[in-house]
Amino acid sequence: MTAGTLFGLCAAALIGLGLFGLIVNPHPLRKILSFNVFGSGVFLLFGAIAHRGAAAGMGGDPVPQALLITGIVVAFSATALAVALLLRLFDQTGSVTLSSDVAAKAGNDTGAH
Amino acid sequence: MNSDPSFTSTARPESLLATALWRGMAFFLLWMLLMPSLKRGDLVVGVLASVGATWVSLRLLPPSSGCLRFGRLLALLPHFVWESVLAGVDVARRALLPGLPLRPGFVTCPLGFPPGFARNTFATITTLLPGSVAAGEVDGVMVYHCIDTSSPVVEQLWKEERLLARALVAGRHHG
Amino acid sequence: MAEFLVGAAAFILGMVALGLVRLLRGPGDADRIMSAQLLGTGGIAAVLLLGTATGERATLDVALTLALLAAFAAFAFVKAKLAQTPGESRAADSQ
Amino acid sequence: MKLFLDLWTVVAVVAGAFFFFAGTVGLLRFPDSLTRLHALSKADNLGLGLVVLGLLPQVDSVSAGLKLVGIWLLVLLSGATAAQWIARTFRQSGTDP
Amino acid sequence: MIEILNFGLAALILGLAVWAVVAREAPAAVVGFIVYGLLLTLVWLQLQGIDVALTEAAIGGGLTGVLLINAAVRLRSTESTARAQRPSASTRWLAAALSATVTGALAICVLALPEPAPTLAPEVLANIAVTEVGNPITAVLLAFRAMDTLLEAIVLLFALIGVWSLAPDRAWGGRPGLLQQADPNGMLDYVARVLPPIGIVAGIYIFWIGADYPGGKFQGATLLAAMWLLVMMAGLADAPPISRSWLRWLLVAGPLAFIAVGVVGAVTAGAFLSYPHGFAKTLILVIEFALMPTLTLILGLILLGAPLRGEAA
Repeated sequence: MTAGTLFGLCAAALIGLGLFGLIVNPHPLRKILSFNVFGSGVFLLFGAIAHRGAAAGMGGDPVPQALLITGIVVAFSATALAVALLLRLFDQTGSVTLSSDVAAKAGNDTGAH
Repeated sequence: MNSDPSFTSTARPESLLATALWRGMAFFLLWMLLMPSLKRGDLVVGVLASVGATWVSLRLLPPSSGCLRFGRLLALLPHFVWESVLAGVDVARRALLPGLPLRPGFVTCPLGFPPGFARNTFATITTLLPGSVAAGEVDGVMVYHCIDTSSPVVEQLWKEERLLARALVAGRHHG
Repeated sequence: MAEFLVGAAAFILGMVALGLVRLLRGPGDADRIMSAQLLGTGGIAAVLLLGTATGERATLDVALTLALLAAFAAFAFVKAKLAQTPGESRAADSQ
Repeated sequence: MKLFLDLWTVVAVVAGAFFFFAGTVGLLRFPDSLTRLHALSKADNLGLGLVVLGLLPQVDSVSAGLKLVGIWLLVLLSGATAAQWIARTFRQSGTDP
Repeated sequence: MIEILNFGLAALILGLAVWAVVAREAPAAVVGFIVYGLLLTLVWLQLQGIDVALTEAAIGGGLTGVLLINAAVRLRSTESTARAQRPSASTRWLAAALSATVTGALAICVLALPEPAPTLAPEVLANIAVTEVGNPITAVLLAFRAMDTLLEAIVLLFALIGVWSLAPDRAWGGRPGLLQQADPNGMLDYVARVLPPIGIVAGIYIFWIGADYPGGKFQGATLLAAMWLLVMMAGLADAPPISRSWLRWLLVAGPLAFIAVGVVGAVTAGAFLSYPHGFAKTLILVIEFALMPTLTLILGLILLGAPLRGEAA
């Protein structure tokens, strides 16, 4: 099995794992973490395909590799924004639940004064 | 904080310019090591990087905070490399041979170095030596965690301190 | 020679990966950080071995980046913990 | 000469791998966290040092060799400082000295 | 031998991903994720993507780890209530089935990829001489797909504005992050004094070498941002108040220079972001030098989070 195929299959499994964690983990931070696993799986899949495109003396197709760098940096900024939202929610309400009735109750409590 | 005067009085007044020049040269050497190229553009960016690094280092570690004497530290290097090899062998023996004694605990070790750059450097170097990991300080006295408290750790540390006092010049004040 | 270096990289990675048992078992967070540190050092060794095996000089820059950021997570972690427990923090120490 | 240098590489890299092995055993076997810290801060730093020493004859230029040594020194600095920082936190939050 | 290494890496990565998803406590999961990022760096090396490996080492191993571990420790008290809200067994089975289906479908796609693989590498090689840069990745990022890179810089800026806009009203315009206490005898202080100058030289080197060899502005800027964060973490410098005009100008300088070069291209070479003949390398360098401080500031500030303190603090 070539490295491209092996890590391509590995990437497919990572995407599944990340998706699973994104759905079943109730804590938002764990959802962010799962989302990052999901994202790295997508990047790895992209990278495996780039690796198969090795030609003209290059180890891989440079176009997807360059887009991967863009992708990693954008994924980082999305993660940072999500974490900032989460910490703000925590500072405001003292909890991080995404369940709407609990959140509404907490919001009313802080809105009262 | 009563420190042995012999550790502070040796600090000769370093002029800002001389320190800046020395450090700038060191950073440029680092650049040449990373990028051994003599093209004009590469050299210009290298000089810019060294100037930036020197400026930051002068702000973070002003000359008054103490200095290293590189030549003397280099002369001590074989000794410390050998000691850290012994440290690795020591830990490996204790990990792999179940029969060896393991008496972990804390010891306090009063040092002549005043708090600051020189003492932190000493603590970092001694953390790599056999049997001791520096673990902060209590009331200004260094505390070490030892893997075997029955061995003469403090005497060993004092010996290293005397050696290092030649290479590390403590600053006039904290930082 | 390249074959030997790759083998050594695989062996070292396998060894430090065993240390990940500490990541699973803990008991404390500090033990987990320690196993991450161990893997960081082993990972740098593996990068150096693989880079030398392939003769690709740029891998040295990857190792350099890893080395500069090696203890970053450990520092951030301890810092965050200290910020969480203001009572017992540095009061005992630096008077 | 080539044979001698290759032999040097093999010996040093194998010795380095051995210290990684010892560090892992220490991390798994030592009874408390602070003792485990010793295994971490000494054995595998030495392991990396020996690997670097072994790779020196295999690189093509002096600057690449110095870069290898520089990477090792950076890891030593961050390893030793992180170990002290963890040890101090332990001492303050856990048992008394 | 290389197969053993690759299989081991794949197995380790999968194991750590499982750990990051299922571990009981968030800090433990985050430490697992940091190790995962480090191993991904090795995978990128095995896939011949050294530029990507550098990015992963800097961002995946460095900045993301710091961001997540900080959040995990701060949110520790919320974990037990969250655990009580675990979805029902049927939901979990459904999620598992869905994930397995996605994985299966992707795996089939991976195995059915066309042979020989389509690639743009020859095209890049044929046209790289026009750009006068030696690193094909940099050529793609700043010449062939420059629009993506411009939009990326703008996305980063928007993310930072998003983070800032989460500030409480009283702290708007103030300093981001918590005030860090300086601890002059501590080890963090020591590292934060010794390491940053070395990191600056290394970061600028990684940035500069990117024109011809693996490296570039993102990786270099990440290193510089990490050093800046280290100094701020140790309490040796405070974050600037976000209302400062020099800060805001620097934040938009990179994208503005990029757009300006694009407009120059539209006038002289007939299309937005195309470079007039013979000036490609100069203009690429202009963009790179303008983007470098912008990226460093954005990456550092985005990690600090929303402003929480007034200017005086």
